[in-house]
Amino acid sequence: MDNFIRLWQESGINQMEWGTFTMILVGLLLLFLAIRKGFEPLLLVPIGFGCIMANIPGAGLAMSAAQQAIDVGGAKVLADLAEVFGVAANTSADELLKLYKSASATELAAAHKVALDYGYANGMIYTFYQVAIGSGVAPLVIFMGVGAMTDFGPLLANPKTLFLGAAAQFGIFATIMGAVGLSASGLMDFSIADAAAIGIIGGADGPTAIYVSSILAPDLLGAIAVAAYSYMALVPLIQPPIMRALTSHSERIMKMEQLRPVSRREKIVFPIVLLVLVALLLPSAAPLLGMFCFGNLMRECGVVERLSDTAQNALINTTTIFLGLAVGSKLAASSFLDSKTLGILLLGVIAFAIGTAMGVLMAKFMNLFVRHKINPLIGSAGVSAVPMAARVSNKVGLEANPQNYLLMHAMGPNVAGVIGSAVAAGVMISMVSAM
Amino acid sequence: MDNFIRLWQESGINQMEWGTFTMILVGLLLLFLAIRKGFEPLLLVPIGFGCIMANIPGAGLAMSAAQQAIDVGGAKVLADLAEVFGVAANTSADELLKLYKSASATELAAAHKVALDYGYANGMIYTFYQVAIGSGVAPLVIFMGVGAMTDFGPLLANPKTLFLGAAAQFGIFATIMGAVGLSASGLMDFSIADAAAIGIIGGADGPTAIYVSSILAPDLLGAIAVAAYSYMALVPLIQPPIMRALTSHSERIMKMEQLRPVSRREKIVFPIVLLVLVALLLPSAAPLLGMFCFGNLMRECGVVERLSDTAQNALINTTTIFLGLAVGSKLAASSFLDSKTLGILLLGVIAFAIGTAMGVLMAKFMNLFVRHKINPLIGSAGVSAVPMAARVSNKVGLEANPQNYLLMHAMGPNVAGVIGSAVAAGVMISMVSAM
Amino acid sequence: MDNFIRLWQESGINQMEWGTFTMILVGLLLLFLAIRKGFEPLLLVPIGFGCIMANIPGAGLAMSAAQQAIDVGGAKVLADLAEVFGVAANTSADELLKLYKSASATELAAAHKVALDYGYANGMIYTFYQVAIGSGVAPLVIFMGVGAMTDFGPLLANPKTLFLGAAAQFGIFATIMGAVGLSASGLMDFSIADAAAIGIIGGADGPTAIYVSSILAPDLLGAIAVAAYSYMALVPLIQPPIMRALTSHSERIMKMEQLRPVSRREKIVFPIVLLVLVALLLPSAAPLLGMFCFGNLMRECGVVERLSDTAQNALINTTTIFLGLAVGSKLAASSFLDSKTLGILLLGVIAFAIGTAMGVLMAKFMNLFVRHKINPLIGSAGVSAVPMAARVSNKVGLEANPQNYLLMHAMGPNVAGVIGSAVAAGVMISMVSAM
Amino acid sequence: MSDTLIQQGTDLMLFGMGSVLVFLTLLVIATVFMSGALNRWFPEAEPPVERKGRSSSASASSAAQVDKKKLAIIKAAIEQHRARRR
Amino acid sequence: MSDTLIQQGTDLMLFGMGSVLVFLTLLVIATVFMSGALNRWFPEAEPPVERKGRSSSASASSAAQVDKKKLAIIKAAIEQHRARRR
Amino acid sequence: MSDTLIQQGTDLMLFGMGSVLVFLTLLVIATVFMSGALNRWFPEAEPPVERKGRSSSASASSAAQVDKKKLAIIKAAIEQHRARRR
Ligand code: NA
Ligand code: NA
Ligand code: NA
Repeated sequence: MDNFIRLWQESGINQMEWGTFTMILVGLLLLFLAIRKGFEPLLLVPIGFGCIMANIPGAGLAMSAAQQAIDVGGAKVLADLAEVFGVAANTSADELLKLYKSASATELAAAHKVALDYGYANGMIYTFYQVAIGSGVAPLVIFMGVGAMTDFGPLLANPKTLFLGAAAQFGIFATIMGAVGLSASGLMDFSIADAAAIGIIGGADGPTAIYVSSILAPDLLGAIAVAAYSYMALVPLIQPPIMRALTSHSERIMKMEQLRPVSRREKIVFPIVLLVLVALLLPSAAPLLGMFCFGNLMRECGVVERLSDTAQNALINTTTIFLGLAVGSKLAASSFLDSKTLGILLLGVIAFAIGTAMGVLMAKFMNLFVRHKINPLIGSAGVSAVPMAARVSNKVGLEANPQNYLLMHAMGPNVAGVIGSAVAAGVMISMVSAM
Repeated sequence: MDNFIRLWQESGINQMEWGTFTMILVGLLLLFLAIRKGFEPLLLVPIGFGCIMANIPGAGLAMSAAQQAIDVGGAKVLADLAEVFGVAANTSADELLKLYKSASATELAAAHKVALDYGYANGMIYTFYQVAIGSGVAPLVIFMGVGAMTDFGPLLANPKTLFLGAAAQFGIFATIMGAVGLSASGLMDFSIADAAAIGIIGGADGPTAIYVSSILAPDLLGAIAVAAYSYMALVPLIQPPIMRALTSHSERIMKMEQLRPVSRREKIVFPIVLLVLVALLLPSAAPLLGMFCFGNLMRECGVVERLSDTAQNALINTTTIFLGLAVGSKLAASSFLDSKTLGILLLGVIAFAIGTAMGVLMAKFMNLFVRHKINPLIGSAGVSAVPMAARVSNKVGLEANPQNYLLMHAMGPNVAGVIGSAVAAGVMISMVSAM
Repeated sequence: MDNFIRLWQESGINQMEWGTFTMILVGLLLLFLAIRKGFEPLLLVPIGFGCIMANIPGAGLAMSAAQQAIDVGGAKVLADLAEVFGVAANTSADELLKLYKSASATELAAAHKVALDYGYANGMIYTFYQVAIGSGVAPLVIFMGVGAMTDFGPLLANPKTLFLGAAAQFGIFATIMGAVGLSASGLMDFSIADAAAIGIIGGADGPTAIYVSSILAPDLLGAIAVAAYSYMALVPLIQPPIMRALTSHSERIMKMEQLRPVSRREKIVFPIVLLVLVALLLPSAAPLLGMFCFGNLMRECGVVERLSDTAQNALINTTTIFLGLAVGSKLAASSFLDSKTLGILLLGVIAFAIGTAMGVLMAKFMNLFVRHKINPLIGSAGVSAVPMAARVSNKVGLEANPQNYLLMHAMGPNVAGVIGSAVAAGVMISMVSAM
Repeated sequence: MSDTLIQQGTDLMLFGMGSVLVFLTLLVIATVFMSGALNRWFPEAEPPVERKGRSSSASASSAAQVDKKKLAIIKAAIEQHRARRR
Repeated sequence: MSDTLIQQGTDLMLFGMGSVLVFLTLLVIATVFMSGALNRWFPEAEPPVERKGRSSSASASSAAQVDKKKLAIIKAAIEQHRARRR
Repeated sequence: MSDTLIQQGTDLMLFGMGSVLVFLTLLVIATVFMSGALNRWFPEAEPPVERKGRSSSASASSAAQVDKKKLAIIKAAIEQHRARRR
């Protein structure tokens, strides 16, 4: 009988709290959006599933061994852990958890050993998080794969579209000001690192957002990743009204010159030029842009097809699976069900909107100077969200003029936006670390 | 001349002991069974090869750095290690090895550092074991791949076959009693954790068996994995006599109704329902069933084909290679050449036999109540051993009635058996940990 | 304004030193050789790119957390690190770096924790190096893949070609003497471990060279890997003059008997025989040859096609990417721009030349005894450099006699050379460790 | 000790097997309920066919009578194609 | 504190956006220069076609008019071929 | 020291090269013995053909005369098929 009581006590229903239950519903919602509505399914299916698994009460899949020891350990375990943190033996579990979260590396290692000795082990998804995101490797490997899938041809044919990709990054920085403002006005409580991590949602680039927030604001990573991927999926809803509001019909029907053919050599040399420029000017962006250029060079150089194929397939897929599950581990009730998440969701959509607007306005501004005019509709593609934003440019263009195919033209600012947000990420990580 | 003497002293022949030699023969036997007799070659080829490599005398491939230091280190090394364990400097190597095996996490870390300082390094297969099995990740990743290869259609068309999968798990629990009985009668010396790990052989599911024994009885892991995979390969020999003995000819020729078509939506929602049920009721089974459901959802949801493909191919194959080699590392003479192994082999076949019998009997029992009768031959498929057991049901059915194709019907209990043994595994891990 | 000054101070141009700049040029040169000249691109593209990334000033991608803390940390950080190493708090960064490089495992772990507490993290490529090469795993996994791609048929049809593979390894040992001589004469300063690692270049086998030098001389790994792969690419230039000089026209036009067909069983049993021989006689070669045989057995046994496919594709490609980048991390200015590198490049080409010559001479020597004469041109293939050296044999043969196809005959010594250098690697690691 | 061990084994058997049965019974109920609910309230408009990504298997069976010789030629072609790609 | 935070945010915005613009401007210059240099001094002899490894896509489009029935048969054959290989 | 170093190098050369020669000689012996034993006591019934998993290559060569145009069409079809699957 004792056994049944224990099994029941241990069962999910009994341990379920309101927050946990809500997070499981959030996970189901993410799965619904991904599967039924087609919201960036490659990431949101693993994230949604990881969210549910991380919130299974009593399973502790997203907890470290030490966290589990604190969570379910008896008085003796807690006393040993308290000794590690240098506090009284009867310190409460809640208090120990706080100490654990602010502990030094030495204390963490010691607490881990105590937990191991009592038979606790790191939860599965916690392990995935440490290996994939904590080490910083998974977003970089995905960026390498993205590089191996990216064709810089349209950008090389029309390099001035890089300016559109630059302008659209203003969404990132405006959002930082928004977050700082919310914080200054006392509505929310974001640090400058939090604000920078939230801003990167405006980069409209999943791996960049995960990379930056894993460094600057790991607690917000779950909400930021969900916001970034969700809004990327919503680009076809968010962008068109802004694009129409800022352009006249005559601008929208403008046809662009056909792109010149780009030679294979240009495509090979471009990632090297970009890497050298990064090396000379912006070392803080080197991990992201280095891996991106490396993937692209493997693609274009033509002599390592098998490496390029693996980077585009088995390797990026494997990494995506574990990255997604690991992101799910940051969707715990305690951090997600917070007013901050609302702020993140609100600021995220503003970031997308401002980025879109600035891209369009920059195109109009450039048209004051350049000879070969740019259809302002391709400016919105500068937010990245590859290839969705470019398709939106194309679609809105076709609405105005059924003969006006803008897709290839929009691919230029689209990939420029990836470079732009990686640059912004590097600058922010470097500046915030020094603040 | 000294050099030749040293090389000779170091060579395998000189260091070879009787046990090591026997284990190399065991490895060769496993390779023979796998390659020539087709015994589950995907696992037994790596396991057999890993067994030979782990037993190469003097190479220490399956040893940690500290074990090697203890094994071949001079007096100074041993004295330093003795200090770590808090014993006298002249403690013998054998004594230190015992202390090492029961050491705390802190002592292990310190011993590792001492060994590193003396230039010892973890053996290759030891590393594979730690990364693949010690972390618990490899069996889970394989389970994810198995989920991505599993079609729940036949089960959804006839959900009551889940009972067959449940009944067949009695093989697990009866075997636990057998192991406990052997222990109580003084013939063997199994702890309750050992008994549970041995029982799981009856689950007829490789990754589940490895996962459970890596947690409950790592020392028996090698023998348990070998027994599990060998008996899964022997299912066509073990099951038919039992099936024939427990059924009449008229039962065997019974035709079953054709399965109804199952909609895509049912297939998508089923893994989510299963996950939620696990979350609510059985958090201890969450890692295994969670990854299984995740793999299956990736397969069925239709929007992440590339992730599903990778999970079914590159990822599961890579994991299988390292898992197999790692299992081989637990086939060391000291633990395998023990009367316990005989017990495990004996209990394993009993587990399969009881599971088969209970599946068949449950089908006959259910026929007392249900309208659409079940051919009892598909009950035996409830042990899992996918897809071998289902094929055996089909074959025995065809013997009795050449028009009676039971394969699809048997796939239902077959995959139900996978769920059933994962549930049993979760319950056992949770109960034994608390004992 | 401060921000701009800081960004500028942090930027690459400002921090660039002469050596770093040179190394970036070296990386670009490697990329040029790989892409434009086809020098072993699968390895040299990642190595070249890794070289550039590792030398980006201020990014610290190839540095551990502690190295970065020493490099850029303030007085407080340095004082804390000094405490770890047990020196005065005002010890200079240069001094600390030296202490770090010779620190014990315990000190390293403590320094790492201090660095983490100050917010430093391991650089990306440093992480790749630790995981891929520091653990020893990547070269072994590549060796497994190479085994899975190797057809031992020609070798089995004519086993005496193994002697050619043995003779060509004299290049390795002669080079050791050369390195020792340079050192004894005071021109360079190589330890015996350095000499052995340099000698292995003569093995003409990339993963073996990386494996050996990661164990014996990690500081020289970059130069050794670059030399090994470059000279493998230069085999068509290095070998023919030597081959022509040592053979007469009548020898070169000699036709060899057609190879007998080799049965599938022989191919299956051969890797097992080789493994057993290694196990009995040469445990120190067990990691390399074990994984090689394992890959080959997976290929030949015919029952694990899917594992073999993964070993030959996704797995080896993934490993190659990270191995290459990781090798790049050892191309830092401080270690590469050293007279030792010149010595390594010089000794490397000598090693190839001597290996080639010894292979040819051994063939001529064997012809004094054997009935079925051997065309001495296939002797040069014994250096390995698979399959380039075999193709060179074929080409030089065709020059002398347009009907004389030696390719299949040369594949025998070619793969024998792989075995030979792995054996030499094992012997050297074992002997040097004991010296 | 051996008494306790047998006790523990019995506990494990009874409560373990019980849990398996209870859990799978609940799963049967949940599955039946799910299938009923989906087929009633969210029936698939089209008849339940294989999903898009695999629709080719349908055409495969419909074209199963592709004659063997043609198939051999195509296989050869595929192999050549692959060989060249490497 | 909140004053400082706004100050920090402003700094981040101004210098961050500035860096992005400056960097991408330099990239435009470098790209234009690179393309000019390559096309002038190292023009590709052949017209810029797709590289070898993908040339098959060219033949794909040229043969796009392969009739649908033939395609169905071939697809079926491929599926059979694959299914057998498993 | 330099004396010792040369001594060490000489040792390494002599014993290293010796080991390589001895090991490979034993391998020659073992291989010859193995091949003899297998071909004598366990001859393969069938002539040594390629193994099953790759038998398709046999049909590939036998059908090597598939005309080029047909191959181009098939390749195009395969590409279309793949493109659609994505
Ligand atoms: Na962007
Ligand atoms: Na089962
Ligand atoms: Na060699």
